[in-house]
Formats: sequence, C-alpha cells, structure tokens
Amino acid sequence: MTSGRTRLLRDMVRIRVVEETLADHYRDEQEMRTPTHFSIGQEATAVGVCAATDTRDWVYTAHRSHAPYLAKGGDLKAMVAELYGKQAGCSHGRGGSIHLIDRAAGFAGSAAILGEMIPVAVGTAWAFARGGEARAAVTFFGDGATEEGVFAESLNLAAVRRAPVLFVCENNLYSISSPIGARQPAGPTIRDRAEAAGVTAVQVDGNDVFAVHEAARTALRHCREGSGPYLLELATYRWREHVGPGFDHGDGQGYRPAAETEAWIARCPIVRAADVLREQDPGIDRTVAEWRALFGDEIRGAIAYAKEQPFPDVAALLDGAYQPVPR
Amino acid sequence: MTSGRTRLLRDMVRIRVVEETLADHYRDEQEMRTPTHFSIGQEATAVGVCAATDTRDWVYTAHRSHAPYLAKGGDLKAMVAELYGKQAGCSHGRGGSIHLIDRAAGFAGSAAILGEMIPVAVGTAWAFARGGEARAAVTFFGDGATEEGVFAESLNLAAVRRAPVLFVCENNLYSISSPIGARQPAGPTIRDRAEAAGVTAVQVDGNDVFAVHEAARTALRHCREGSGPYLLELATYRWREHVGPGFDHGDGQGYRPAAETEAWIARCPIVRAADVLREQDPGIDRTVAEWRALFGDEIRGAIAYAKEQPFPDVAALLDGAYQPVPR
Amino acid sequence: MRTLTYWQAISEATVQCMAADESIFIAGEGVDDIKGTFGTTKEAFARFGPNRVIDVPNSENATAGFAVGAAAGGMRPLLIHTRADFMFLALDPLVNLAAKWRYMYGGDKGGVPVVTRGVVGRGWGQGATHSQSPHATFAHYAGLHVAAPASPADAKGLLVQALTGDTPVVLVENRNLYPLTGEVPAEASGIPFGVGRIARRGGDVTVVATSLMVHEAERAAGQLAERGISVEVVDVRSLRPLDDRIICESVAKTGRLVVADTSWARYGFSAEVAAVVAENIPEALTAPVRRLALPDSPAPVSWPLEEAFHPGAGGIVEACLRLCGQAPGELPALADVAAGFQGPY
Amino acid sequence: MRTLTYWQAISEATVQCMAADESIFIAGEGVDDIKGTFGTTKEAFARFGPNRVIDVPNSENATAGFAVGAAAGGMRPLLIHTRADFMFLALDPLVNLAAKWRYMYGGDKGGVPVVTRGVVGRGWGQGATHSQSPHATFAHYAGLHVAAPASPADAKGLLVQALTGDTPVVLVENRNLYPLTGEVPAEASGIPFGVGRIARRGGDVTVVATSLMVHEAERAAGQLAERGISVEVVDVRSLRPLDDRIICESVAKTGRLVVADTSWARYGFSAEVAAVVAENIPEALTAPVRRLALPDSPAPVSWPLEEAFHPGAGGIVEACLRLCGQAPGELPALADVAAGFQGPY
Ligand SMILES: Cc1ncc(C[n+]2csc(CCOP(=O)(O)OP(=O)(O)O)c2C)c(N)n1
Ligand SMILES: Cc1ncc(C[n+]2csc(CCOP(=O)(O)OP(=O)(O)O)c2C)c(N)n1
Ligand SMILES: [Mg+2]
Ligand SMILES: [Mg+2]
Repeated sequence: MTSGRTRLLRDMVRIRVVEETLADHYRDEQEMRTPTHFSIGQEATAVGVCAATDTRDWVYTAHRSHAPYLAKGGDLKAMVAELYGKQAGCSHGRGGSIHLIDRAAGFAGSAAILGEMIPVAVGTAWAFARGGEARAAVTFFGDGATEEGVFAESLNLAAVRRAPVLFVCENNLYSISSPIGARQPAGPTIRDRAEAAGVTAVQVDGNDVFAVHEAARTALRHCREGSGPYLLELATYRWREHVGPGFDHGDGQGYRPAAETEAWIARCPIVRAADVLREQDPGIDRTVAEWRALFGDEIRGAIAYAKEQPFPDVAALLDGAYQPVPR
Repeated sequence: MTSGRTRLLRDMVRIRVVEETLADHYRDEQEMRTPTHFSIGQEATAVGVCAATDTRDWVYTAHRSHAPYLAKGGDLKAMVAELYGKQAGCSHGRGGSIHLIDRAAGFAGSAAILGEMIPVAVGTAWAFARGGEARAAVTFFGDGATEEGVFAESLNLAAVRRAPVLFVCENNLYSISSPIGARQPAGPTIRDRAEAAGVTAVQVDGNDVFAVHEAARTALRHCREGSGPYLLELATYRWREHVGPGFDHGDGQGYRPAAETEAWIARCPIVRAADVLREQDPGIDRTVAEWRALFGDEIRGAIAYAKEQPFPDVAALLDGAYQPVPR
Repeated sequence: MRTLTYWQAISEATVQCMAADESIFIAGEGVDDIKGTFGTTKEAFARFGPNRVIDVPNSENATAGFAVGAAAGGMRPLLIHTRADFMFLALDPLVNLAAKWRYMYGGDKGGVPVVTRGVVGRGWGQGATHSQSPHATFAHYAGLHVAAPASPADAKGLLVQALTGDTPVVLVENRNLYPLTGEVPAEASGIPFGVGRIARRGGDVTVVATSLMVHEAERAAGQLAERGISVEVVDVRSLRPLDDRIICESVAKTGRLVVADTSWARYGFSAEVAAVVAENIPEALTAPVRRLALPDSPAPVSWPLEEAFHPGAGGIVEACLRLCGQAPGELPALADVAAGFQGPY
Repeated sequence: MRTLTYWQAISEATVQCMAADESIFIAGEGVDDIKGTFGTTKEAFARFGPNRVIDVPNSENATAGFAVGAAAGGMRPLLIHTRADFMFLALDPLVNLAAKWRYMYGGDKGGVPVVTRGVVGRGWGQGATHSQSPHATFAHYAGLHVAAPASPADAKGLLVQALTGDTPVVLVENRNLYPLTGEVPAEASGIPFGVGRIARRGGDVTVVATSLMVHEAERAAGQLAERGISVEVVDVRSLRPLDDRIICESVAKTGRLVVADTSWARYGFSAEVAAVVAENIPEALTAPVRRLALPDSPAPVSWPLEEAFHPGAGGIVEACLRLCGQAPGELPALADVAAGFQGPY
C-alpha cells in the first residue's frame, strides 16, 4: 500500500506518463483530431486538489482538462478513445479533449469557453447544499479566465449564496502567448480579488503537491461545513505549447523567455515531491521508475484499445442533440 | 457671484426643482412616455463630481441620467423636450430619458443596460490619453451595476491600460427593490473590489456635496496626471420609486423600511449643504428660496417649450439608423 | 372551462409544477418583488418562499451558468428576465453551453433543463434596448426549444412542458399579453413543442404569427371579414421546433401568405416561415409572401414614431388587402395599446 | 493584377488603412502574438507596434464596450476574435449599444464605427463551441453591417470599407479561406456593403452562398458542368445590407435556388435568401428551394461525424441534381479539407 503522500506522487507520475505518451502519439500520428491542452508540468494542482475530494464531490474544468479528469479518477480508456474520436470515448466522440466527462468518478464536465464552467460549479454546489448534502463542487480554471466578467459574477454569487464551491485557479502566468502582466495590473493578486468579493482565498505554491493537497483539504472542509466558497490560487507553469504536443520556448516563438521555462521545469512537481519522499523512502526513485513502466503500459494499452474502437455511426449524427421523444 | 461652494448648493437646488417639477408633470399628464429614473435625494453625487470636471471631460451614465446631465451643463430644454418625445429633444425623441446626450457640455451619453457604459468610459479615457490630452472620462453607475461582470472586466482593463477614467458608483443600497445585502455579501465593499482590481478607490459620504467634490477633484487630478483610473464609492439614497415619479416607501410595497427612507430624507444633501453654508452666510435660506423660484420658472418654461415643439416626422422614422449614404 | 389571464396562467403553471416537483426553483432579478414579475411569480413566492424563488444579483451570465450547474446537479431552474434584451448577457451560457450540453457529452448523460422566460415587447417608450424580441436569435441554435405562447392556455401548457422536459427552453412572453384572458385547463398538462394551432379558420390568406402578433392577426381578420376576405391565422406556438406542416397546409389552401412578427424581418421569424413555404410548396403561392415586421432601425421612443415602428393589425390588414388585390382605402383606426398606461414599465 | 492570399489581403487592407488613418487601432486577445492572427495582424504589429496593435485581457464584453467608447472619442477600433463563438460575450455592447448608438442619440451625433472580425468555420475537431458561424445572429439586428467575404479581393475591399465608414461592422472570415489566393488590387479601395457578385455564370440553377460556401458552390458547379448542368453562383458578400436584386435576378433566370451556408438553416442565412425570393419572385421558382446548411445538432468532434456535419460541395451537387430531376448517382469524392493538418488550431 502506498501512503497518502506517495499516492499523490504516483498520481502525478501517472498523469505525466499518460500525457507525454499521448503527446508523442498526437504529434506523430495526427490521428487525434481534437485540439488538446496538455497539463505537463502542472500535475500538482490537479492531483493535490482532486485527491482531497471524495467521489461525491464534482469537478468541472476549462480546456486544460486531462489532468483533473485523471486525478479525479476518470476512466483512462474512455478519455483516450474520446481523443481518437471513437464511440467508446467518454463523450462518444462528440466532445473531444475539451469536453471530457465521467460522472461516476465525479468529473462533471469540461468546456472550452473561458470562464464558462465557473458559475456552473456554483450552481451545482448550491444544489448540493440545498439538498442538505455535505458535498462540494470544484472548478478549475486558468489565470486568463479570471479576466472574464463571469468570474467576478460567480465569486459574488457564490459568496452571497454561501455555496460550497472551491474555485481553483491554476495561475500559469500565461493566456496562450499573453503574459499575465499584459493582462492584469501589477500588485493585487487573484486571491485578493476573491477576498474582495467575499470569498476566502489563499495563494499556494502550485508545484508543491503536498502544500496544494493540504490547502485543498482545508478548503473543502470549509465548504462542506457550510462556511461558504473558497478559492485557491496556485502558482504553476505549463511546459508545452498552449495547445498541441510541442514545446514552444526557445523555438523562435519567443513569448516565453527560455530561461523562465527552464527555471520552471527545474521546479518539476514530480521531482520535488520525490525529493521530499526520498527522506522517508530512499527507494522512491526505483518506485517511480516502476510506475513509469506500469503507466506506460497502461497508456499504450489504452491507445491500442482506442485505435481498435469503431468511429461513431454517421447515421447517429443527430442523436443526443435533443432528448429522445417517446413515440 | 456665488462662491464655489455656493455654486454646488445652487446646482443641487436646480436639479431638485427640475426633477420635482418634472415628476409632478410626469404623473399628472402622462405625456412623457418614457421610463424615467429620478435622482431626487441623490443630487450631491452628480453635482459634486461634475463640478470637478471641465467641459472637455466626458461624462457617461446609466439609466439614472438627469442629474449628471444637468450637473454637467446639459441643455435643460433639450432634455425636457426629449422626455416629451419631441424633435427638439437632445436625441430627437429617439432616445428618451435613458438616452440623453449633450456633447457640447461633455455629457457623452446615457444607456439603460446595466454596466454598459462602464467600459465605454474606459475606451474614451484611453482615447483621450492616447491623443496626449489631459482629459478624463467619468462614468456613473449604481451599486447594482457592480454585479455585472463587465464592471470587473472594466476595472481590470482600465488598470492595466492606466486609462484616465473616473468610476463613480452611486451606492443607494438598492437595485430596484432588491437590497444590496441580498445581492452582495456582507463585509467587503465596492471600494475594496476596485482596489483589488488595481484601481485607486475611496468611499465618501455621497450626501455631502463638499466631500464628494473634494474627492472628485483629487480623483480627476490623479487621472489627468496619468496615474491611472480611480473609483469613488458614494453612499446615497433615492427618495422616489426606482422608475417613475412616486414615492414608494410605506405605500405597502414595503421593500424599503419607512424609517430607513425617512432617515435618509433627513440627511438631505441640500439641507446639509445649506447648514454648512449658513455659518458663513446667514442669508442662505433666502437665497435658496430665490433659486427655487428662479429654477421653478426655468423648468416651467422648459416644459411649456417642450410641449409646443412638434413630434418627430414619422416619415423620418428610419433616419439615423445608418450613416446616410452619399448618392 | 375557467378563464384566466395570461399572467395567471403562467403563475398557475409555475405553482402547480413547483408543488409537484421539489427540484424546480425560480431565479431572477427581483422575482421576489411584491409585483412578482407582472404577477407571474407572486403566488410562487408566497407559497414556496425565498428558498425556491430566488432574487439574484444583476449577473445575467453567471446566473444562467449557475442554472446550468444546478440543472446538472438535478435541479430544474426557471430563470426570468423582465426584459429579454438582457438575455444577450446570458447568451453564452445558454447557447454555447446549455444548448450543447447533452450532445457534446455524448448524448447519454442527460441534458440541462434550464427554462428561461424572457419578457418582450413594446412598453411605454421603452426604446431601443428594452423592447426587442430576440426569439430568432435563440431559435437559430440547435439544442434549444424556443416558444412564444399567444394565449393563456398555451402560456400554461408550454411552460408546463418546459418544466417537465429535459431540454433547455427559451419562452418569450410579450408583456402586452399579460392582461389577456382566455380559457385555461385546470390541470397541469404540457403542450408539445413543435405543434402549431389554427387560431382562426379562413380560406383566402394565411397569416402566420406568433405571440402578440396572433392577436393582431385576429383583429385584422375581423376587419378583413367585413371586406369579404377570409383570413386563416396560424399560431406556430413554438419557433424551434417549428411546425412546418401546419404552415404548409394552410398556405396550400389559401395560396397567400403574410408573416407577422415583433422583431426584424431579416434572418428572423418571418424569414424562416417564408423559407419553409419556398422549400416545400412554392407552387402553392399565388402571390408574393409579405413580411410584416419591424422596420430596419432600432426602436424609437417618441410615441408617434413608436406607433409607426411596431407592427400591428393595421399593417396586417393592409398586407392582406394588397395580396388580395384590393386597395387599402379607409380603415377604422385601431386603439393605441398603451392608452391609459399607469405602469409598471 | 497581383495575387495575394486571403490572409495577406486582410493584412494589406489593415496596414494601408492604419497608415492612412492614425485613429485606427487593433485590439484583441493575442493580436500581438508571433502568429499574428493567422498572419493577418503580423505586419500591422511590426509596423505600428503595441500602441496600435493591442493585446487585451480575456474580457470580450468590456473590450467591445471599450471599443465603443474609443470610437465615440474619435478612434476607429478593429476588434478581432480568433473564434466568432466568443462574440456571444460581446453581443450586448455590439447589438444593444454600438448598433443603436447613432439612432438612439438622434441620428446626428455620429456613429461608433467599431469593426469586428470574427473567425468562423470548422477546424480540426474544434467541436461545438469553436466552429460556429454566428453571422445571422448579428445580421438580424438593424444598425450593423455584416459581411462575409469569400475572395481575397473582397476580404480587402470590405475591410477597407468597414474601416472608412461610420457604421459598426461585423466581418466573418472562414478560417479555411486564409490560404486561398486570388487577384487583389494594390490600392485600398472599399467595396460597398450590399452589393453581391456573380461568382460564376450559369443558367440552370442558382446557388446563393457566402464565405467558404461560395467556393464549395464553385467546386460543385465544376462537377455539375460535367453532368450538363449550368450553375450560377451568387456570392452575396454582405448579409446586411443584403443584395436582394442580384439574388432575384439570378433566380428569375434559372428558376431554381439552392442556398448554401455554414450555419444552421432555421432563422439563418438560408432562410433569409429563400424569403427574399418568396417575397419578390415566387412565381419564378420552378422547383422548391433547397437549403444546404448544418444539420440540427451542435458540431461534433469525431472526424467522420464532422465530415458528415459540415456542408460542402458534395451536398450542393446533390441538391442541384435533385432540383434538376437527376439522380445523384456516383460522384467523384471531394478532398478532406483538413487533410495534412499541422496546426494552428
Ligand atoms: C471566451 C473565450 N475567449 C477566448 C478563448 C480563447 N482561449 C482559449 S484558451 C485561452 C487561454 C486561457 O488562459 P488561462 O485561462 O490562463 O488557461 P491556460 O490555458 O493557461 O491553462 C484563450 C484565450 C476562449 N476559449 N474563450
Ligand atoms: C443588464 C441589465 N439587467 C437588468 C436591468 C434592469 N434594471 C434596470 S435598473 C436596475 C437597478 C439598477 O440598480 P443600480 O445599478 O444600483 O442603480 P439605481 O437604479 O439604484 O440607481 C435594474 C436591475 C437592466 N437595465 N440591465
Ligand atoms: Mg494561464
Ligand atoms: Mg442602486
């Protein structure tokens, strides 16, 4: 059995291996015809938060969806099949990378319009509370999404209704190629804006999975106790390009200084977690290597599975647009 | 000659007399067929701020537009004619009470969709600054409008672009019949939200015209000096119903405790300003009475004028929908 | 059968559905106000209180998103906008999310049955941004149902249908219909979307209309009967789905079509109805289709302009006369709809 | 004449207009990015720098309102959305304010010439919220001009017209057109809104189309010529104002009409074009109008579904054959538009 902390590391390694493998296939095959936003480098936010939820809590995300989906326990094969556009996909090929869902796991949906899922989580959280259930709804979004008016509207609505919603901002400093400094004034933080809207909020090192996890546990307890909404602002960084499988620092695209990216890569959440665990468990590196092999097999198996699966039936193109009418 | 402070009182008296007279005619005649939001009781905000602007600054407002329009020097006859739907109206009967404009006076427009004019002022301010001019744009809105996402978006945009815009929130505690406590959480204020967005902000007693004026002068200096946007949160109260000429406290509508309304009426900005000025000028009450008579004549004259004016020509119904095409 | 006003019918549908289904709640700006949204939410608030009839901040976008999330979590939200013009601020969550939810998650995870009531129509010089009827904008997008009940019975039946289905629905209600009376069944039974009704039978001209325009068409038909012209009035009731069949059957019979709407002609309801005929039975037309809709400008305020701007029975009469080859001539004046106005706005 | 790609033509129009008029500036998310909005803003950024090519926060509503205010203050904003789907968040300031500004302030205080470019069209499994074409939504509202250039020359001319006029304009650009080449005049001269063009002459069937669909119609016409059917392709260029005359003249000649669009049929472009014919020359139709548009579901992602979902030359060929009473039979397959895709998305 792995301890709680080891489990956090393992979940990060799994996501890393899955995403790196997917990125390679994505690039080499050109068969996953769906714009895909990898979380490589940002695994600690998804894992730290989702490990603090229980299955009955619901998680919503924006476009950068794979990591929270997997961290929440979403079905890997169904996700991969979705990327390949297959009927076996979690959204039967209708949604793609940006529209993942696994209700059994409590992954309630992802969507690609910035900010769109933020009020949705408030509504779900409010519905939970109204039903008298100690459940929370969680919504992941980026720093860029906080510029959408709906973010401020949602904070206020959550605060005034005391909805048990956890807002998780993965602040990776960029919105596509725009640095945060070009989009938000220096000085006040996203945490500050949440507090000014009446939402309890903290900033946490988003590449420290243990710190994220602790903060998320505190936050979710707060939500479940009926103390109202909570926001975590998690500082992190994506390693790859905004959308697609490549790296884009130092390739002439130049919106991110290569030194900056490298410094963040050096702050790899997996390496850092392993560094911490090594003190208790000197064999951790071997364990990580074993996991890499294990999860490598798992994702290759899922890819093989997905490729074998049939595409949706074109005759069913319209199915699901509307509730089937009983005749 | 009246001193600067006396002038503030006089402008408030003028607006009060104009609006009270209009309200009577509105109710009795049913000829001004345009939904009308009176500022009776809120005159200090409009007068204190607008007196601190100069003609080259532009003022935008929401639906509660008469007081800022008049305080900014908007043409009275053109406003009244607009309320009567006449061709001589400032918007030629196309706009009504909620769409006033007097560009010569620097009153740049009012609009009835909550929050809509907030980013507009940011854009104008930015255009001024870009042209190298030490001009500011001012935008008036209520506490209710701050719940619209566009308010937060506009604060951020103004801050990041350092636009010389003055945001003026007339916090009268209600949005139609909804008290602020039902719409915003207790604790943080609108001022706090502005600061968290990087906008310098202060709270001021909005029924103290001298305090408002001082604050507005400071704010506009800040804007003109290129120090970025500024927000004034002004506590005030409307005496009449949200829209229309009547009183609505203690009439069974009951959304506002009668005692609350009466306490605010007791804090009348005109009475308070006269109390202050009386110390220097014991004859102030007679002066006010003279103004009342003077402005009574002025508004009655404007009403008589407006009624005589012709309606727009129905054949010109479509004029102005599009730029005339030269043929 | 009992007679209710349009607003009473809406209120009754709401209260009956809420009593039957705990998961229904109302959310909107001022829905708990003493005036109760033209009376329609007053009884619901009195019976179910502020936990189920919820005043919300002035945040149309987040409120609609909130409703989507509540619906995903098993609730049934009924959103209300006292002016449908405010719904542009809620368009993204309704069109980009609610309408697509069921489909983009694969079709088998359920829908998000968010029901939105938007009040449309001219008032008392409400002007350009408070009297629009954006039904065509919503009806363009697959995934929604859009309806515009004209009668008290339909106002009840279509709302019941919306509150018991699993599809996001937009209902537009012309404010001038609220005082209208009509027979309304006591029980809460739904009227399916996509089934129009013949509001009046006739053989010479078909007028296809929706919402308030159905009544204007009926008023026009009354006048035209005196001139010997028999008008069939088709009330489509819902815009999406649209009952193509009832439109085509009527036009197949009359050979003449007038479409009357409270929004602009271009890309609007009147375009779609004309297209349905052109697509199915163009050969039946013995005369060109006439569209009676808003002239191509924003809504003015000044009342003579407002009178000229908004389409009504007079315009329908004229269009029908022309289609039947008669000169308009003198027509009895029709009453000013806002006469004696005392509020609310 | 020189040949440019569609994106180069847009870039050239932008740069020429900005050089001639100091008051023009570009604002949009990432417009200063190295990729330069499919190349269209790259040269402008290189020449005019970050004071005139402005990256903005992800705030579509405030950015549009900001543009209105800048325009009121004498500037000429050119807003860009890399997906027109995001424009729903800017609908309020564009439709409720910019479109109505001139009129609701009396018609004589000037307009607010905010020009918005929205990128539409299918990509690489972009799905339900990244491949919509909301032109009909904007074109429904009086006060705006809405255009959808199909050729590089029109992309230039219509943008020049927008940037020199005093009316708010929405331009939709199908992303699949960017690589297309064509002759483009060197000077910056405007093409008036409301004037269509005959993209191909023919006598048997009229296909009215816009944007990408003009090319699909031309591809279809090529195939149909081999089957002995002569197709006239009408490119309306702008949706509001719409060139009714060119549509009617063509249909008067051919008697048969297919309308092809990249959005849904209901209340869309295809509805309006059919209505124009039904309203003006129904007697000219020798067969029912056919609409080729999106099927009534949101856009799917999976590529076989996406292929089936998006209308193209194949569907136009089939519709024309049916209208001319021929069986579809075997048709040569048309190339997959996304074949060999390597990004950007
Ligand atoms: C309303 C809207 N505007 C713009 C976009 C285009 N867009 C997609 S992702 C993205 C960047 C978002 O940045 P952030 O929220 O920080 O998330 P990150 O990609 O950094 O994880 C943008 C601008 C969008 N999808 N929706
Ligand atoms: C977007 C939008 N939502 C709702 C309304 C309806 N409405 C008009 S005025 C008003 C109250 C606004 O309150 P506040 O901003 O505080 O201004 P006040 O009337 O108190 O001066 C509301 C809700 C509107 N006009 N626009
Ligand atoms: Mg980011
Ligand atoms: Mg207020």
